[in-house]
Amino acid sequence: MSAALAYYPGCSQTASAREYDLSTRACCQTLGVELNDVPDWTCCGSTPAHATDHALAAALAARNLAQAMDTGASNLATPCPSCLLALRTAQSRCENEGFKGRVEVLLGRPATLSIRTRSILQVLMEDLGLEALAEKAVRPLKGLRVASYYGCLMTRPVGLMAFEDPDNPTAMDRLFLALGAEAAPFALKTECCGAALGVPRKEAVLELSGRILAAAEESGANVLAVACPLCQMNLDLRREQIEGYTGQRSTLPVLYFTQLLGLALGLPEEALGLGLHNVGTRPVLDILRRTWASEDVG
Amino acid sequence: MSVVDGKEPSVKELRIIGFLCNWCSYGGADTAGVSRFSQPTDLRIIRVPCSGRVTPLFVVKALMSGADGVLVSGCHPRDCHYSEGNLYARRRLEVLKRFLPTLGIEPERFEYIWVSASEGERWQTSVTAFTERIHALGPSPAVKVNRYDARLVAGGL
Amino acid sequence: MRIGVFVCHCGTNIAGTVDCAAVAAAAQQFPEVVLAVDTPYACSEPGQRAIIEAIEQKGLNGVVVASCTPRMHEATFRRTVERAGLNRYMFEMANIREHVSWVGRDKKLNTFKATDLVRIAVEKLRYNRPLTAKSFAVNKRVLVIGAGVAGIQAALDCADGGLETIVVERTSTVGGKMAKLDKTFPTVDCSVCVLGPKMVDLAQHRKIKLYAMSEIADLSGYVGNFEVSIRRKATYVDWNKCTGCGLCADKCPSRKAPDHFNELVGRTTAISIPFPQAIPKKASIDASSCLHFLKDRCGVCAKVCPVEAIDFEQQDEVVKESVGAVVVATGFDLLDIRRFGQYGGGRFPDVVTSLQYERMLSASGPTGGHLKCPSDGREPKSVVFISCVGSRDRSMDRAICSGFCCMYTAKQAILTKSHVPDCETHVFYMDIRAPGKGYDEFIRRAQEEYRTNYVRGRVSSVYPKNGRLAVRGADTLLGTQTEVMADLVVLAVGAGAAEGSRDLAEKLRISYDAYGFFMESHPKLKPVETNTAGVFLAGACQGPKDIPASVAMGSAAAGKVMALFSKERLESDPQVAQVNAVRCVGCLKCLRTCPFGAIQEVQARDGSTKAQVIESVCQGCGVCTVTCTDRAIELQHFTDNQLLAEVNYLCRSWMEKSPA
Amino acid sequence: MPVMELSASQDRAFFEAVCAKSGQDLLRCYQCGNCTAGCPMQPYYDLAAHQVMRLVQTGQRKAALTCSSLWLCAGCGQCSARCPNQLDVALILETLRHMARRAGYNPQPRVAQFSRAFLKSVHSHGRVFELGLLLRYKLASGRLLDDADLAPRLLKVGKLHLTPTSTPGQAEVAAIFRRYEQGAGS
Ligand SMILES: Cc1cc2nc3c(=O)[nH]c(=O)nc-3n(C[C@H](O)[C@H](O)[C@H](O)COP(=O)(O)OP(=O)(O)OC[C@H]3O[C@@H](n4cnc5c(N)ncnc54)[C@H](O)[C@@H]3O)c2cc1C
Ligand SMILES: Cc1cc2nc3c(=O)[nH]c(=O)nc-3n(C[C@H](O)[C@H](O)[C@H](O)COP(=O)(O)OP(=O)(O)OC[C@H]3O[C@@H](n4cnc5c(N)ncnc54)[C@H](O)[C@@H]3O)c2cc1C
Ligand code: SF4
Ligand code: SF4
Ligand code: SF4
Ligand code: SF4
Ligand code: SF4
Ligand code: SF4
Ligand code: SF4
Ligand code: SF4
Repeated sequence: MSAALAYYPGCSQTASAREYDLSTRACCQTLGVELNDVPDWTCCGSTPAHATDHALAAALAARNLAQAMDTGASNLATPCPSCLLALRTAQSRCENEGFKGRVEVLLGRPATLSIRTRSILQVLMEDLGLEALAEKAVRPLKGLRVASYYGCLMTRPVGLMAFEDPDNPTAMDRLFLALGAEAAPFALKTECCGAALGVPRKEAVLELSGRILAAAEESGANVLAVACPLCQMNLDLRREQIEGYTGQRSTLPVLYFTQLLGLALGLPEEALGLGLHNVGTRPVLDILRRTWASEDVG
Repeated sequence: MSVVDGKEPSVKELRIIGFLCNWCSYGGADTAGVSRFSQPTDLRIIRVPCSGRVTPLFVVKALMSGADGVLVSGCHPRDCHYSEGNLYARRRLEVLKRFLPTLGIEPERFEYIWVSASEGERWQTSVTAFTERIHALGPSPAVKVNRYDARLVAGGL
Repeated sequence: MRIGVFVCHCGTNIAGTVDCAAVAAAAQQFPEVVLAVDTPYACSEPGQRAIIEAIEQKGLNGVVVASCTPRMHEATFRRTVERAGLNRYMFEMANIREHVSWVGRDKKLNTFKATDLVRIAVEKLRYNRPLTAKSFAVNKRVLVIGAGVAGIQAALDCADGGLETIVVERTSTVGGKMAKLDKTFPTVDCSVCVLGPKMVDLAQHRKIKLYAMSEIADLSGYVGNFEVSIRRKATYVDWNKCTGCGLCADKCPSRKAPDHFNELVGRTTAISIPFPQAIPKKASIDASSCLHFLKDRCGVCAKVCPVEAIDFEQQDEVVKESVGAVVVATGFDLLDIRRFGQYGGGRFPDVVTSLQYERMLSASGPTGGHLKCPSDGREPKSVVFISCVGSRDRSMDRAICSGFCCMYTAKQAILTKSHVPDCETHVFYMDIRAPGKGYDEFIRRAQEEYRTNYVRGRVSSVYPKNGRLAVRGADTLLGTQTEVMADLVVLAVGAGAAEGSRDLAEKLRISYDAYGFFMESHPKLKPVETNTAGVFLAGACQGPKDIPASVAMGSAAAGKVMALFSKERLESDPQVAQVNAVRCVGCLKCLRTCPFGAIQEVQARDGSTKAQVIESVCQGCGVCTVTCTDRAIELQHFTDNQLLAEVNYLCRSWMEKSPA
Repeated sequence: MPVMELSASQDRAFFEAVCAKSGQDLLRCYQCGNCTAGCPMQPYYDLAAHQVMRLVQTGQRKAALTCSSLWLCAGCGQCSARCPNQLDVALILETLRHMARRAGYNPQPRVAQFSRAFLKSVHSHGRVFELGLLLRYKLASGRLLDDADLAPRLLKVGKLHLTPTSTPGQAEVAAIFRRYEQGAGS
């Protein structure tokens, strides 16, 4: 793996999802995937922009695509599915010349958006592949039973994202299996957690996220893996709120898939931001340490 | 004077001839009719037993004599009523298509398609697309006369 | 020539968007036209009488009717002109309904177009020549392909009518889907009890020859004289010897073979007889599960068989039969349940297809008629039925209604209660289609008497929850989401064409629709005929239909065959190719191209080679005509001159200069 | 519910406008309810997704545009993925939301306030400044105590910046907003 990737972190990754950014960068470095930050990147507009006006949303996203293309990159990756959706929606809508014209007026410059956009998960699965990833893993994730939660936007809209079976995606499950963990039969892989409505309509998010946590617990998982900063925020940061609302206690740690991958790659906890969670990640580390001690690795 | 009320039709038609096999495409055009799938009116259908009956000469003759477009439609490749007539047709008409430019005919004025008897919708879209294509090309350079008047004369009106 | 033109209004069907009187007026001016009139309904009795009278009074010797598609009424009008003493080929039709009035919106343009179509019909007619049909002998044997209830009915009716009947069935037993059903709507009587006697009749009828485990390898010939090759698949059991005692299956150590008869619910032995009432009741070996074939050991069946029927060396065999007509009755298959990921199809063992459920309900099925969840064998206390799975669903490219699932779902809900009285039953549905006699009453019984909870709305997903299945749907009547806990979920999976239908259609030279169902000749008036003379359809192979309709269609097809065979000789279509021996140079290109082998090489009196068409074999495709560079072989009624006359007119009509 | 006077209230132009703007042929909807069945936000809706589709079909402009569901939709796309008629239900709802905003209907002020606060934050800083966004939203909505429990947790692990990060791209983003507000590109 050598081809350089334009990297679009997205706003959350500089703040509430810092550990996603940290672990992504750390994993990619170890795996030899070179990430070049999109120069001067700005917000993709996210749901609020899209919900307000399509041209405005597309212009905010397009600016970043243009910035990336100015560097000559032909591939872009972002860890955040919501950012990816915003970028792809802009690309797809701009295939309509009339719409593209409107976007260019807002943008104040031509919008060439032909760069290939993917999620970090997709890049790792497609460009490296399971075998190569497993080969680079120095410490097995044995003992972990992972419920992989993909959230709603990783596979939907089906036509636009074109990633995995929208009812039963398996990319993360296959990854963790390859890294030595067990994949828990988790039923709500692509159910929505309430996304950005967490602030204005909290009760909805608490109910939905509560249901996801309950299903993960029922699957016998000892860790819940996510690939989206919003999902993580709702399931981890709002844990006490969920408990207060639903009355169920849960100590299930919620980790980004890149954090688990990083552990398998032998990266230190701090490099992966494992201390930045609201719900303690210690149980995961304890299980792994036991495994590694018995297998004499790590 | 026109056949209806002395005025010219509202839309200028171009002259398009369709050769349709009796079993599939003619039936497909019937199905489109039964389903009331509206279509441009330019195309005139000549019924043939099989697309394999269509001599390339017919197509050339039509285009040289001023037809603006010719469409041949037969059964799908493995669904020929005569087992393989449409395969012969395809081979011959492919050759013909490549040969048209040497006769000074734009090859886009000729097309060969497959429509089965159940595919009324496909017939509708095919006719519409082909007619639009011919309109985009404009009248055939082979004839330069006032088409409507000429037809009325020929029709004895 | 003296040509008469009749322009039909078809009520307002044509006259609504075509000025028929103007078309007739224009036609009056066409060359050799002596009479042109418009008529309200050309095909009606007065309409036909007017044509006959005109022929007689005006001395017409050619007729053009401008009306509907010739695929509808060409035969009608040919008979009409024949009654007035004309040769039936001195007639042409202009299709101004399907190709004009029903598809064009602009009345002026339609009228122009109709006029043109009448004109080209006249142009062609001017080159028509009287043709006379030759007659040939009919082979009064019939082939029935597929032995579900429709095929069985067709075969029994034909055989009772005295015809030699050949039945070819792909599986090792006749009976089709009906043999797998537990009970049938709307009477809820035992399916095999009704079907069984018919299956036995089929086996014992002295006029019927049954080939089970067989398929059509090839069909050639034409109506009245088909040649069919039948591939008999190896069963590794000599069926002439096998008595169906079942000893072999009892002793066979390989007990994990897929049980196709039971829709893969449960397993069977490598050598087996599909079910107790199977016809023929003969054992066959599934080579993919048999230890002899897999590991070259065992051979237990051969040792225990009292009549030494086991033959591991058996090979597929091709036999030939000659018949005069074919009835296709190959039925349907359900879609693959794995396509329904949102319902966990293929992933969750307790999500089953409707047909699997029939087997689970059946006393002769894999569970002995006890309802059990496949996952752990517990008795279900809540069964959820989901309708329209893979039907009426454009996102799956399947816009069709499968026709019978509403009814069998109600039946299965009723049967569920009679198996487990305290079991809850829920049906998620969009609409209920129950138009048959006693059908809607049946649905009401399922709801009122059997307390089935019908929820109007589709199901979005099925997922495991607390060891059961949660079914999340909508109740659109309430405008809410509805979640039901189920032990068993039954999918009313849509019906598709039987596997291999497209291949079979190509062998038989019949058409199929977008879903693979065979095309009837006319949706209303020729529902059992196909466009290939002598090939008829029966049952669900033409489109999903229930048992009464399948049986009716089986009888209808048999009736059609008998009507066809009621004549000693059939008339051949004279629209065949003909060689002009003077022009023919004997290159034999035509012989090599003819798809039907209808051209033979003959020696002319001067010793030169000539081509000659075997009229009874020629199908009239005209492929040879195009091949012949010497224009020596011509397809009658579609000659170069006739087609060119049409082309020429269409071109000439706008080559001519306007008067000023 | 009062009688729906179809001949009086059916607004065909509204129906056509929704179809045109969303690029979806709403006549395809046969009210199967699959969009509703899978919708995670359905419990919070005043009208189920399929009912909104029906209102559009019958040209009930006001009822469709004043409904809260438009604002509560999380945009998860489940409805669109499930629709057997391949209607992009989420896009139709979004189209209606745009129309409702233009018509001045705002039955869920908090959602709109959050959206505005979010975009304001992007406008001012080029990127989302989470603390500023929350404060702005709280002031606008008057919900001062919402999520007050989260901030200390975020701050403790350095996930909430106290000052916005400045990016040079901000100027260009602000220009996009300026042009948008001036009505360019519409
Ligand atoms: C779950 C379920 C329950 C039902 N319950 C009822 C009910 O209660 N009442 C009712 O009226 N209807 C019911 N039906 C419908 C009923 O099954 C059909 O109406 C009936 O089976 C149609 O009969 P058929 O002979 O046309 O087709 P099939 O029963 O499908 O028979 C076709 C036969 O042709 C054979 N075949 C297929 N292809 C070939 C080939 N290429 N060569 C040779 N042979 C071939 C097959 O092996 C089969 O034996 C039910 C259907 C289902 C799915
Ligand atoms: C409004 C309407 C619209 C329809 N549209 C369609 C459609 O678009 N497509 C479609 O497929 N079907 C349609 N149908 C159904 C269609 O009419 C029937 O399927 C069809 O008419 C049935 O034909 P039949 O010969 O069985 O009965 P009928 O058409 O009723 O013919 C029975 C004949 O028997 C005669 N008769 C009755 N009693 C006696 C007696 N004791 N002695 C002697 N003669 C007797 C009657 O006078 C009549 O001529 C429609 C029906 C209705 C009511
Ligand atoms: S001949 Fe054809 S067009 Fe005329 S009335 Fe009969 S059905 Fe209608
Ligand atoms: S093969 Fe032999 S043992 Fe088996 S059923 Fe036939 S006769 Fe009986
Ligand atoms: S040889 Fe095969 S079929 Fe016979 S008993 Fe052994 S496993 Fe069964
Ligand atoms: S018969 Fe009923 S369940 Fe089957 S497809 Fe039609 S409407 Fe759906
Ligand atoms: S192709 Fe023509 S010339 Fe040659 S053998 Fe046939 S009929 Fe005669
Ligand atoms: S028309 Fe010619 S090619 Fe066709 S079947 Fe007859 S002889 Fe053969
Ligand atoms: S996109 Fe909106 S309406 Fe559709 S399922 Fe998701 S939340 Fe519900
Ligand atoms: S899923 Fe589609 S067809 Fe069904 S109610 Fe919703 S929009 Fe209508």
